[in-house]
Amino acid sequence: MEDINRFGPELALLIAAGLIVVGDVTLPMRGGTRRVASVALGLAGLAVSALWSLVLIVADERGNAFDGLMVVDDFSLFFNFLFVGIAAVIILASVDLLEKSRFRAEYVALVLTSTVGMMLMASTVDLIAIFAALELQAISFYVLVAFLKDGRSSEAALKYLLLGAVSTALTLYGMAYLFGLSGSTNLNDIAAFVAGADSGTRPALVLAAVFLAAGLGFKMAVVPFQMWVPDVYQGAPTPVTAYLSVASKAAGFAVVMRVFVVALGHGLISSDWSNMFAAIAAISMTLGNVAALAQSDIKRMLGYSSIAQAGTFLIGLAAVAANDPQLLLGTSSVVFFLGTYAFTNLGAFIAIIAISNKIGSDQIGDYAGVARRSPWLAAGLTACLLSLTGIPPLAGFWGKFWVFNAAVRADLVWLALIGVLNSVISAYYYVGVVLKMYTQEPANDEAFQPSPYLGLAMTAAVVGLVAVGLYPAPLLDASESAAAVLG
Amino acid sequence: MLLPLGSFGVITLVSFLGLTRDGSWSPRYSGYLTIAAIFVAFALSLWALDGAIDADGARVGFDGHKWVVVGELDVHIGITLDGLSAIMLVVVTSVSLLVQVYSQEYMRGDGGYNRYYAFMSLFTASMLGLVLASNIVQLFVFWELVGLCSYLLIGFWFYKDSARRAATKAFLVTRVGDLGFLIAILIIFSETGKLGIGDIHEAAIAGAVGSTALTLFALGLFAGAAGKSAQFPLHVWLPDAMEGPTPVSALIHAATMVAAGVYLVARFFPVFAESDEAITTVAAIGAITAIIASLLGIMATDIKRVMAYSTISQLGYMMMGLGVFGIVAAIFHLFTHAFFKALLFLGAGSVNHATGTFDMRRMGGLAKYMPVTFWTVFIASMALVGLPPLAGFWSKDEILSDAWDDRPWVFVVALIGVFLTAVYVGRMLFLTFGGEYKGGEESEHGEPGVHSEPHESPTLMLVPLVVLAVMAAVAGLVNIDDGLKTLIEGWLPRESEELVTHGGFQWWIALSSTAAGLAGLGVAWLVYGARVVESDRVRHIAEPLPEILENKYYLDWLYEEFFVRGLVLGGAAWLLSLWDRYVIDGAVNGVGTVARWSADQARLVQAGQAQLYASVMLIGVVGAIAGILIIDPK
Amino acid sequence: MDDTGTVVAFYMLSALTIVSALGVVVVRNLIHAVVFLILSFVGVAGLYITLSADFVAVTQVLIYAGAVSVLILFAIVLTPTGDRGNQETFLRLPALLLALLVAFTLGYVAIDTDWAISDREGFQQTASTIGEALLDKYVLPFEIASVLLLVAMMGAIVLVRPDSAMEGE
Amino acid sequence: MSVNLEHYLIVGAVLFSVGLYLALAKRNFVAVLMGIELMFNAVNLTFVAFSRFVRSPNPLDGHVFVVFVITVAAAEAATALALAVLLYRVRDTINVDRIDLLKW
Amino acid sequence: MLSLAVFLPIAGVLAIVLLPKEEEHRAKLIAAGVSAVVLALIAFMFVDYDRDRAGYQFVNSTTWLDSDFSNIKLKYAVGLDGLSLPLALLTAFLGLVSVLISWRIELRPREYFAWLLVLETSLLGVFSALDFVLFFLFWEIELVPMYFLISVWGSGNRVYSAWKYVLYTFFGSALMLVGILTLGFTADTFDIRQLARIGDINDAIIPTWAIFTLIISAFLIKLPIVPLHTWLPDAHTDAPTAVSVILAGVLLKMGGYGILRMSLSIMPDVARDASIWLAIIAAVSILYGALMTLIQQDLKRLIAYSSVSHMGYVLLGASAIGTVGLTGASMQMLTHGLITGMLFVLVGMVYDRAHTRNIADLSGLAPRMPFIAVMMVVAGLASLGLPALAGFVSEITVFLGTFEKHEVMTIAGVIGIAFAAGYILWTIQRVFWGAPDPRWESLVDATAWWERGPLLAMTAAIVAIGIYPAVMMDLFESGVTPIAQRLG
Repeated sequence: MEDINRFGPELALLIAAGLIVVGDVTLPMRGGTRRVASVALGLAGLAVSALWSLVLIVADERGNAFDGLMVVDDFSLFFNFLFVGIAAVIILASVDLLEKSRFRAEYVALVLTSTVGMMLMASTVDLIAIFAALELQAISFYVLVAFLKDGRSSEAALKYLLLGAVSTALTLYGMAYLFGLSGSTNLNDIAAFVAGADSGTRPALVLAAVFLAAGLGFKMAVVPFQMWVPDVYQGAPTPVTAYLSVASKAAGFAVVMRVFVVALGHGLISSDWSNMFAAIAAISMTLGNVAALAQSDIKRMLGYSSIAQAGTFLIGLAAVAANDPQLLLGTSSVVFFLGTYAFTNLGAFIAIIAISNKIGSDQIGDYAGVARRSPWLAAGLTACLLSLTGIPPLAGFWGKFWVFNAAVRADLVWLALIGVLNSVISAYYYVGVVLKMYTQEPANDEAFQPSPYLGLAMTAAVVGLVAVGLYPAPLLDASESAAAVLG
Repeated sequence: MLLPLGSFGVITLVSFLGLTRDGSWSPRYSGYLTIAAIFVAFALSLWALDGAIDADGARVGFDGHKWVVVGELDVHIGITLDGLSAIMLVVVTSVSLLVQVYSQEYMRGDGGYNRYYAFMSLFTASMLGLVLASNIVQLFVFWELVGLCSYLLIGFWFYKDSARRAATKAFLVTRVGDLGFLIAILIIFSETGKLGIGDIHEAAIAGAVGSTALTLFALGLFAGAAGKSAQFPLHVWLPDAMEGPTPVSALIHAATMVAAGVYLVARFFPVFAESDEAITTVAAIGAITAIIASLLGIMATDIKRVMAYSTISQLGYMMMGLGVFGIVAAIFHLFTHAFFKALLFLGAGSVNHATGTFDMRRMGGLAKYMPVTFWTVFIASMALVGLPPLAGFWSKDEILSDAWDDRPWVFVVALIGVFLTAVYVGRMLFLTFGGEYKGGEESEHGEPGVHSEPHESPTLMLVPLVVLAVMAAVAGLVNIDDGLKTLIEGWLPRESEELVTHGGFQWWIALSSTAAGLAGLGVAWLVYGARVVESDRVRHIAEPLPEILENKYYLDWLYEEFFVRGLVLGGAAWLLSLWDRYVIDGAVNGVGTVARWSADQARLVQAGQAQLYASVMLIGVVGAIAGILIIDPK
Repeated sequence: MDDTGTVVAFYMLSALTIVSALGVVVVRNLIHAVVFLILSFVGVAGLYITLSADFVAVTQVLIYAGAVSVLILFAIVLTPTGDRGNQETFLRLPALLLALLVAFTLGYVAIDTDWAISDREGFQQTASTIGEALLDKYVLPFEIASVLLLVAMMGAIVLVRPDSAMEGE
Repeated sequence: MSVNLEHYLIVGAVLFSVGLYLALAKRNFVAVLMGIELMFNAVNLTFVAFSRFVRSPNPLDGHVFVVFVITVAAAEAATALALAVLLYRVRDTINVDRIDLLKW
Repeated sequence: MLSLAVFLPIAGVLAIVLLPKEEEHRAKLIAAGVSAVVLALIAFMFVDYDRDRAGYQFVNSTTWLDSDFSNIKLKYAVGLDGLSLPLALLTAFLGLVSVLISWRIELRPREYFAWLLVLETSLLGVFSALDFVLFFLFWEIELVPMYFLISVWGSGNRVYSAWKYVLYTFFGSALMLVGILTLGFTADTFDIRQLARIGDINDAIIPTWAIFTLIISAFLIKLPIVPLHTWLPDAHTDAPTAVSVILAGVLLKMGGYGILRMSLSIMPDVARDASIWLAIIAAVSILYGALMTLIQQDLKRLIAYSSVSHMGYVLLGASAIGTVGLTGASMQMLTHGLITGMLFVLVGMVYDRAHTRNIADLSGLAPRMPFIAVMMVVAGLASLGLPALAGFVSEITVFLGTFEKHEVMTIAGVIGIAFAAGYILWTIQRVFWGAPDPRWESLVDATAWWERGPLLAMTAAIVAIGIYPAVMMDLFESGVTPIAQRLG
């Protein structure tokens, strides 16, 4: 019973997903009603899930479940809230998209199942369970990416699937080696082994670490596992792109933190993977930002930018092991940054959905004069882009601040320097969009408003952005207690 | 004793009243108010002089108000009242008073009447402040204000192209000299940490300042003085300064601007006296200035320019006097020169009033139309030449005798100068007042045709002329029993006082200088009066000197075309602007271009082929493993 | 694992597996490639048996050699005008190089690492133990896997079923 | 002559590489999928080999893992092949190197 | 009260944003009201500041962020001391001025005035922040309004200029962020008051000179120094008048303030070693800026380059690392703010009327616009360092303070003054004097209260400071004395 209780947040979503699909098939309803019902049910499921998580906190039901395969701790609870929140926003943002599809119930259900997968990625501590969770998320996403079923969407799905499958194979190979070395699939057992491992096992450990990093790097979208990102971001339905860029990435980082910090954090190869992540971070930031400069499609641009952002998160991870005593600072900075990034990128994508719906284009050039036609949307998008740039007092600034802080304290000043210089490069393309919206003449003067769903989602994101920017303490406390678990 | 400061305050206040109440304020009031204020200041100056005489010229000043006190920097505004400043006060206020009275008539009807009096008041006030300053920074403040006022007044008719140029030139050239002054201040502050004038004297005499620093300090001061007092090679602004109204020129040349430089050197005489190099420079520059300016005076055709060059050359005399340790003689000459030079300018103004021109070639025969003007100008001219018993004779004689005492070569130069002075003065007199009237020209006020028949100036303009003529005649007697000597020397520290030269009156020197003067006048008579010798022939013989002189030794060209336009604007600034645009901005934009280019390269990898992506991924994996295991095999 | 039978079986099965896999690469007909693929799967199943992993071996045969292969055949059949030539793309050489590099790396690591070998005998009876584990300790991943299969099913429907029926509603 | 862990690992490695080559170099998406399945097989073989040979409190966990991998691989294959059908419908081809509209 | 003053403009922004579109002309009234109240508050603090008890006053401090893992306590802490108080006053003053001279803005007035007020908050925040991170926060916030103000309401090549401004500044602040973090890590605090008390930093993770360089680079770009200055002429030229005023008047001072407050007082050891380099940079900037000014044809560009030159004096004074030099430097910031602000107001007025800023096109404007001409002469003279006006006081103090330490560089600075006289007088001569041009026959003088008022107020301030500088000087001295003592 305790197991089920702790599994409650996920269970709620699974039940909701089931109800949606079954209800859609069985209940006689008109198309529009079905859409609203699916959305409402999905949101209700998310709400229950969030409430359940809250109950777990209030009742202090933290602890292991399922024979130690899964834990409910501050780390997993943090990500529960994060993913549930993101999913809620994504569902809201997808309402317009669903108008055109007959698979609205399936869509909502897939969002929910992928959320479950990601929640489990953050809360499972056994390789087998992690693998299952990873795949649940991955397969849900393969379908979501292809959801438009047009040429671009399916091409995006093909690329995502092909690379995802290869990276899954790599991950599995790495997991196999970890199992072969430690004889266990449990992260804590592996940690115990790694802590006492002798140097004879180093080649296999390195191989396992790199293969795992490759598989998870695919999710995090860092160089050189980022190649799919621009194409998939561009081809996928925009809400799914948003979902990918925020949730999937965060889930990837959650797993990496669990696996690398808990299992590989102390001992033989911690400095190896720290160096690797540092290098990856530097390259990801630079490549992502530089490539983004030349983009004319805003989704593609945000794709490259998300690569750069992921590189920035990785700075925090590199800082984790580079300096054992400060281990927690790096982790907490990444967790914090993920939180702020969620608001920011979601807000940006929602604005893009709203704007693109209206102007019928994802080309940055077509954003000219949007500020005139829809001042609030433009202002919201501007806030998000500035936050991505790292301009205070928006949430994104604090994210970067803590990550760089962690880097500096881990003796990685060079990495922090590369990070800040990349912020400068990124300013160029982020602010370029703002510039288009504010200083150029619109093609026509017709004013427009986002749909109420999008407006709600947008407002939520921007309010979060500014609130965290002005008073980051609560989110910081949450991320610190989340990180403390991994120590 | 604070009253002179009070007068300064009154004048300053008036100046701003005059400015801001433009319109509702009858212009005449500005004039009256200014004159009244200056009269009070004059009276107070006399009172101050009386006090100074009682004190035998010693300092009766006191430190006044805190101005800037920061850390070791301590600038207090104070008043120095001693023999030197008392004399200067009297000179300044008296000449100023007369000039203002004269201006009432001269400037009548000018649109900028208010502005004129405002600037004039500020001018006089600044000069008074300069004289009274007890602190070198304070001195510098008023020094610059004097420069400012001259700038404003020279450019008074700002719509005239020549006026605006002349004003800017005056300010800039003197500013170059002021840099020296400023650097001098910096040197002395860094050496002694003091800025009070008395403190600096003490430090210099006590040897607290290194000799190099002291020399540099003195030279810096002298650079400032050279700028204001129009010493070679910074004299180029003064002739152009004629663009202002004539009374302004009178004030600038007699009592205010140019006197400031001499005053400065005199004020820091104890410092100069400690540095042989510095004082020699003063003497040499003075000598050069005296000669080259009088040569230029011979060639000038504009009556005011002649006088301007004469001023420069007389200032050269004063500097020479200081350079031979003859501080008494120099200040004495300043004193007498103030009167006769003011008189000359006012006379020139009067002539202009009558003829509407300053071009001597358009005048002639004015003696019979304007007797008062003629006689007063004649007295002034003879004083300038240095004929006894006029004021100029006594003071110039003293300089000559001091020079003989200290450095005979200066004496020789000075004697040549006397001769040349006489030549151009004679030329000026003959061309203007002798011969036939040649018609005059359009006036400054733009009323053509009224000057066909020249006439004497109104009384209000003549009164100052007469008063000044009297002064020019008798002022030389002041020092006949060393009356000025005690005053001028009284404030000096004992060590410096011992260095002062007192050549005393020597018959042979007096005779030789008079003879030189008469010879010069004679030459002038031959060429311009009796026209026995054709001026063209003289010119031909002296080739290429006249051409050099007409081009003013090419200094203007050197400064304006070569330094400013050529080197600074055309060279340095132009090069820098290229550097700015192409190298710096090029680098900035280049970063952008490089980034763009890399962006285009970076996206090429993204060729759209999924398996290519997977390959990159695996290259990364293999690379990472190899990297970790090979680079760092533990 | 010293008995000759096992050794011979290992080498033969390895050969079968790898040669068949290479066959998938080499043959120029996609249908033939599938046949080689099935052979390779069977070879792997045989290797499982040499490792006394009977349950896994059976699963392997059932799911891989059976279900997955059939799926693949279906896919080939459902894309009738698709390319049946089994050609390589322009990445042939780089991919070959990469594959060799990966093989070398993996092999090097496998050999270079000191593995903690146990002297345990082969498993006797794996199926029941695995079954218990699945329903007890690993019930969570088991549940996830079942959801996953549902998702895959749903996904397949979403992807394959056309949207156009929408107008009908 | 004996067969030990390394032998199996090397077989796995070779199988993995062959699969990788297929995945990277084959033109037909279905062939690519075959490569991926081979890679999964290689991993499975490795797992089972480890289960057999290494010290472990629960050696059969490796087998459990393999069961999951097989399940997941099947699900993934199903999705992938559905996608292939979809692609074939909208793009008239399942050649990976022709599906490259999204780039740069 | 200080917090109130800092954040009051934000309240104004909210009020403006909530205005309905039909009422948008009220935006300027709100902006003017808010900035007037801010000015009043700060003026009250200026008077109320206890000069006998130097140090930070009006302090509001509260913990804002407390990290468990890195010993970081970020504080929201604001306060003013002798160094920052006059600068805050200047900010509030120019804030009001900039609102007034924008009275006729018609393009999107709500946004315009809202951004102006945001700018004011960020500037006040920079000068009053007592926590280095808070300082950085305000420092960065300033970018956003500036960017919009230039790129939307600017003229000419405004987009490029806004870019250049943002990227330059952002580059500098990026480096500064790393510097701040390393410094905070080493010193275990971000509190400026504590940082200024800790001893020499020896065990930093990177060499202290590197930290120093990282931090000061932001300030040097902002100041700006040659060769990091090219954003300034562009930004100035293309910005709307009010923004040029703020930019020249206050924004550049952020750099100078940062150098004094952060670079010198927190890392005195390095500062001592670096002072000769700072002096050299300063001398180069002064001369380079002056020479560039001489050949400018655009009035705004001209003043912009003169700013480069004049801000060089700030750095020169700072490089003296003594009380006198530092006081001079801070004084120079204040006076340059007033003078150059005034010059930009005037140039803006000329431009509004004549629609050109090209010096060659303008001539003989004085008879047409005597008031503007007189004001221009006053401002110009103050700018060239004429005694009895504000500029002289600061410049001579800088020179007096610096000469002892860096003789040659100071002399270079002195030479810069001569150039200043050259370009100012030459400009006035060409633009305002000379024969009236018939083209400019119809131009009218500044007559409205919102045009004359600010100018007269600025003149009064310039003259007052020039004649009795002690009123500011004493404050600045009390502010920089602790810094000078640390530099010892």
